[in-house]
Amino acid sequence: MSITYLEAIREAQAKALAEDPRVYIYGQDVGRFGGAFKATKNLAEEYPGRVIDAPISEDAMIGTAIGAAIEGMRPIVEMQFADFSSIAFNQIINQAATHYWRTGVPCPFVVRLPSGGNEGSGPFHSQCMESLYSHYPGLVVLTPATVEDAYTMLLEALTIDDPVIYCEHKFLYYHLKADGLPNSSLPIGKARVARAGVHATLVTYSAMLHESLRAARELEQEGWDIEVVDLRSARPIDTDTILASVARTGRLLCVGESFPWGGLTAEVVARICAEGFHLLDAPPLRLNAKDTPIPYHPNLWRSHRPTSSSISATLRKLLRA
Amino acid sequence: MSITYLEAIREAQAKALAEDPRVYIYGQDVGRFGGAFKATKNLAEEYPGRVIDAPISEDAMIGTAIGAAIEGMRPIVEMQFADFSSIAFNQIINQAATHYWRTGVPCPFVVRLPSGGNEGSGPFHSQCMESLYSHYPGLVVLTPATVEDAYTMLLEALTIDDPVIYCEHKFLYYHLKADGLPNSSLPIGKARVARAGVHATLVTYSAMLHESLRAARELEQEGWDIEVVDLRSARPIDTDTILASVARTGRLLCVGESFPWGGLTAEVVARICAEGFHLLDAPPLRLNAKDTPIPYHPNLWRSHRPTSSSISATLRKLLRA
Amino acid sequence: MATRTAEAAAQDRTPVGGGNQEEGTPIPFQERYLKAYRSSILARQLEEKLASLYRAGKIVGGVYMGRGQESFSASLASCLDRERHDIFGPLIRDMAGRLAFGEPLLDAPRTYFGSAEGPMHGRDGNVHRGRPREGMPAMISHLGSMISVVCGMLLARKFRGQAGAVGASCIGDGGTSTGACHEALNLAGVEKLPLVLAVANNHYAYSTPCSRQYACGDLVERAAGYGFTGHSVDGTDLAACLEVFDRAVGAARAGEGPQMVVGSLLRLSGHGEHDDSSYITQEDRDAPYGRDCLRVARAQLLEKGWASESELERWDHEITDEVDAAIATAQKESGPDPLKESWHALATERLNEGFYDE
Amino acid sequence: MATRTAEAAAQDRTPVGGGNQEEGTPIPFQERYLKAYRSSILARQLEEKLASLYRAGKIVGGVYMGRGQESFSASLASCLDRERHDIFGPLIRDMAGRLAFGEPLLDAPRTYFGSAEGPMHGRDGNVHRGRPREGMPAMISHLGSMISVVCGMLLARKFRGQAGAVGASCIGDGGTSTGACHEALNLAGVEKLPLVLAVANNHYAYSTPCSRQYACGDLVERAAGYGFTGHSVDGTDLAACLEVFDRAVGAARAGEGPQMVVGSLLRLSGHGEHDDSSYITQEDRDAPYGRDCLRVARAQLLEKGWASESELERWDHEITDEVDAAIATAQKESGPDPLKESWHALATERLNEGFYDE
Ligand SMILES: Cc1ncc(C[n+]2csc(CCOP(=O)(O)OP(=O)(O)O)c2C)c(N)n1
Ligand SMILES: Cc1ncc(C[n+]2csc(CCOP(=O)(O)OP(=O)(O)O)c2C)c(N)n1
Ligand SMILES: [Mg+2]
Ligand SMILES: [Mg+2]
Repeated sequence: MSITYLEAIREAQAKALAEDPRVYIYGQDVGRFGGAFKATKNLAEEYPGRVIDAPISEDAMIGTAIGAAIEGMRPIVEMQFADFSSIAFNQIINQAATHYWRTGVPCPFVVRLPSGGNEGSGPFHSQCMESLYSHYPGLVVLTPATVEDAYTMLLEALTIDDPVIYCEHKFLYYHLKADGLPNSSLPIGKARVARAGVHATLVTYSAMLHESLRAARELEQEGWDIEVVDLRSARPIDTDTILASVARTGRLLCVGESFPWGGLTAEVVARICAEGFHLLDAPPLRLNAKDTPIPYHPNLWRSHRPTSSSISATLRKLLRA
Repeated sequence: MSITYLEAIREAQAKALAEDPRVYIYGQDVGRFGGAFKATKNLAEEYPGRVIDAPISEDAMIGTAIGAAIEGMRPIVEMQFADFSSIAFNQIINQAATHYWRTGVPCPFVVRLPSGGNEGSGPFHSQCMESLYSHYPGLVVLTPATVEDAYTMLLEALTIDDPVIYCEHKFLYYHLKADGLPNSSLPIGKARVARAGVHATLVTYSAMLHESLRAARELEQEGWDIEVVDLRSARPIDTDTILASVARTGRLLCVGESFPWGGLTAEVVARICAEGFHLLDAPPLRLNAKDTPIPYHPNLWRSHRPTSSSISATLRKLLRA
Repeated sequence: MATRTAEAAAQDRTPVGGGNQEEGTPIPFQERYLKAYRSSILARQLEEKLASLYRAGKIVGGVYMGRGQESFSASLASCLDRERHDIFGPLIRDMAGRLAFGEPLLDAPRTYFGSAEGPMHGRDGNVHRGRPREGMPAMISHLGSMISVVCGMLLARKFRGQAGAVGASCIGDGGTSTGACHEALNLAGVEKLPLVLAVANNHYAYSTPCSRQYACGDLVERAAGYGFTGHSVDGTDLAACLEVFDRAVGAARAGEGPQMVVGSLLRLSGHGEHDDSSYITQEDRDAPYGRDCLRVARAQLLEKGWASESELERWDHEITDEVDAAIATAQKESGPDPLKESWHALATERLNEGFYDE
Repeated sequence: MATRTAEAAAQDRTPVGGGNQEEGTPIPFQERYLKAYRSSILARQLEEKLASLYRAGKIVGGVYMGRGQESFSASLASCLDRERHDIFGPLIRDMAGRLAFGEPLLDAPRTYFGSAEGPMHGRDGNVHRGRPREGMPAMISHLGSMISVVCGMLLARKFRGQAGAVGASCIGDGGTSTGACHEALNLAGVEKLPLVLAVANNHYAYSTPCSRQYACGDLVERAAGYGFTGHSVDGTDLAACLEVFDRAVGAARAGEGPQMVVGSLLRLSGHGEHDDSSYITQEDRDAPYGRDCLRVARAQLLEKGWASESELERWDHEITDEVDAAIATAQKESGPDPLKESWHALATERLNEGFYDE
């Protein structure tokens, strides 16, 4: 039996609904319709009254999740696209993220953000927002890159006593397949060495993991052995795993899909430079999306985000330095 | 005649209203009342019909500024506190920031964000948001640290054909004084060496400039000569000026007041490491606010943000490395 | 703040000058009707072509249709006057209104194909297009966000002393749930702006029925709370739509403050062409608001004697040719070249940062 | 969605059981009145003490007073029942309601002083306090944002089958302009939540008069658009307030859907104690809504024969002692120790990152 990244997300929600009476799902068109991407397919029928269509009110959707969470529920909020969470930004960063610290009362819920681009999705249906939310203390930000992680991290997210921003990547929804669902996994907060190597460390996450692995295979042809680290979560960052890798390779490239100013790749580089400066044999590099909104036309879109070929080119630069 | 940072902001707005018929001011209580901090004192009387009280609708305030801007006006929007711009987040990053790139039609306006903390201001009246907005392509983000810059950069902001996030620091409003208003200044986009030194480069901006200068004076007693660079703008970052300084000193500390994950200090460190790695004699360090919301109690608040003493301590660590 | 019913509106369906009462020559009702009708047919045919190109894999992303909403949209735009600096702020399903307002026919196909010649140069696509300098703001996706932009454009006109300009903004039943919509309408009321808000209540927001979207009987009940004059209309009835928008635009222009027109109709398509809309109930399809507005308009034209069957057919054919030509032109044009892109988001060239310049 | 006027409300001002009709013993009107009155006096005296401590430099940040709004706020809270899991979501000027709902008297001074013993442990201050586990969410500053939180708390009760719980949320005239307020009210209507929204129209938002805040005649006109039952009341009249909230809370509890109560009154203080509020017009001060609600309540008490002049005075003195004791206690307590702070924002200890751990 083969299962996609999207199906894994559905299965995790089904399991959570089945096993945890505190869980419910709130989001636009998540009910009978099963969600814009079918991540909640049949769940409304299987769990009547617990998978609920929301009005187009992202601010209030998160506000109600906060209220229900502090009362002991475990809401899952689906944003129709990650990009629309900008409407809920205030509730997320000012209300949810500060709640436990201010009051001592946890505020546990999961916001699912269908993230990342596709050809023709354009500036408002393509955004990656992990760098935005990770800036704020009080949030856990997950960026699963595999079918297994999509499943186990969503389930684990529902056991965490904090608001979790779950960045699921639309580009992986249908393409990425696994043979089945795992029973165990690394805990949230731990990065994974997705590919062992000796010449450079490539730190990445989410859809970029796959572009990075492709680039590593490309470089293998040229005699280079690249270690690829899948961060799994943007908040927290597993600095130790990266440091251990850089200690082996002496070189660091960090690749992300969000905008280039600040964000996850800058944070990784700044941490490694502060804590592992003497491990580095060459200037650490970053590769992010280009510094414009995300373009609609496939030609532009393919140039805007990092791809295996731009990653390979940057790796070559890194190895040459 | 002595003039404060706050008065300089008022004077710049008065001059803009006097000289540029495209300028108007929109914000809560900015009219007869003169604004929560009196940054628009008497302007409503002096420029009738052009300094307008807004309803409590930050999203719509920015939306109307966008509409007026694309029609050729030059709105100034005052947020009552920077923190409330979270309500306008979507309009700022998705509508204003993308407008020129999407349509070819510029969208020039200035949002004034009274930023930063004070004793007792708490988590929602103290935020520094330069790191948030700078992440997004299409915005110019200014962080004036001096009375002179507060004045000239606000005036220059109104000549720029892009949306400008003008982060004015409340902590400087009354304390910081100059003898008069300057006629000329560095252009936006250029950093300024606020203090020359040889042993380390301290890159900072806004209120942290003054804590940094105090720290530099403290270290001077200990025989260290610290170069302090005032970034002036978070977007763009004047990388060249920082590189030139690091080339002289070999050491880098970047100090900012926003939250520690990602943001301006990480971006500076990542850039300097990529472009000036071999100039560095020691691991580059960062110092930011602590990784929690901003506390109310003065004791906590003083520990939360960087101060001259925590900066000095970090400098000593940097110099020892 | 009296709320007029569709019947009341239908009763005094007399040819009025509307938008143009005070200055210029009033456009006769018949002329306006024909313009709206023509734009509607043009929109219907153009979108059907785009939909089939989408199904054939020639258009990426999605195609979003205004099917069933043409009369409502086109009537609004037909009551606007670009010479008086009016503004038309469309949303997803306003192809007909865009065309009636004067959007060049090529804009839509060029934007769908991502042509470098289009108004968005391939940077943005499908319905996310506009000509902001010509009174047509370019919508972003976030529903509700465009209304305050139209308010700001009206404020600019007020500052410049361009009195008499009217700004129209469009929203759906779902979009009324957004905070952005509320803030903008409240602000328009406070500023007494000459705004006309067209609410196309097509009974669904994607798959979500109105019962999960709002709890009042009729969205027009919101008008009073914003200090708007409220109007209701049968959105499938072109004559009724024209009449009510004529009145609303005229009132806004005359300084009577903002106007809200709620049209009842049905989305006769999926949310996008990827959506089979099987959730739309038979009850909705059979309801009066489920009628195809173009069929209604055709019958009205024949009944009024403004066109014969054969003329209607001829118009259809003429429009088919126009649409085919536009699509052919746009399809031949090339997309943007990523190597020639500046990859700069700021208009102020010197402030752009070069992240990947080598 | 009939809107009741203050007069209509005043006419049938009979002692009703309100919140408690169905279960438990109905609390007699007199008892509830006295509770609301006592909480109001307590709030007034407490805030006046806090204000003078602010002026003496003993409190940092600001002090925000509910002066003039005590009766309105306390009546709402007096109609709620914590045993039935009711919720009270206060805003800036709801000290009286907080006390009536059961907030410990020490919470306010402790929070103002930043005491480590307070509910916010010095991390947040002044009105930004609550006890979320006891039905009192802790407000954030961003106006409008708390209403949906109360909605969520009500949803949780619904999921848990705690039927009959009512949630109250408070907002000012200014706060109604926020998108957050709109989205939450619309959602409450759609979910048919037992929400009671108390709109304290004190005629100003900071310095901004209602004419720059909304364009309808009365904010209660918004109720219909959300599917709420609307009520209007003279917010300076304790008896009238109690009666109308009793009705609203009872209706919400009985499953009649969300309720909106708009009270007309005046902020008899600055926005905060730093503000001399010189912009409040004489006309407003002289208007019926400009009355001091406590003076009105005192007269009502005497008139009803529920208290004598000397009893009223005795109560004042008792309350002065209570307030003095609370302030003295809180002031003696120490603030949080930055060296003992964890500086961790997450409840999940192992996921906190140590940015400055050496
Ligand atoms: C703020 C926001 N949330 C979600 C969406 C995703 N979305 C796009 S269209 C749509 C439904 C819109 O319904 P309605 O406003 O009734 O317009 P219609 O499609 O029926 O014309 C949704 C939920 C969006 N565009 N904006
Ligand atoms: C979203 C938001 N914008 C601005 C503010 C700043 N602010 C605090 S109180 C206030 C006025 C509130 O007026 P109103 O809602 O009428 O309540 P009142 O103070 O009169 O009780 C403003 C503008 C805020 N708290 N939240
Ligand atoms: Mg709809
Ligand atoms: Mg008020």
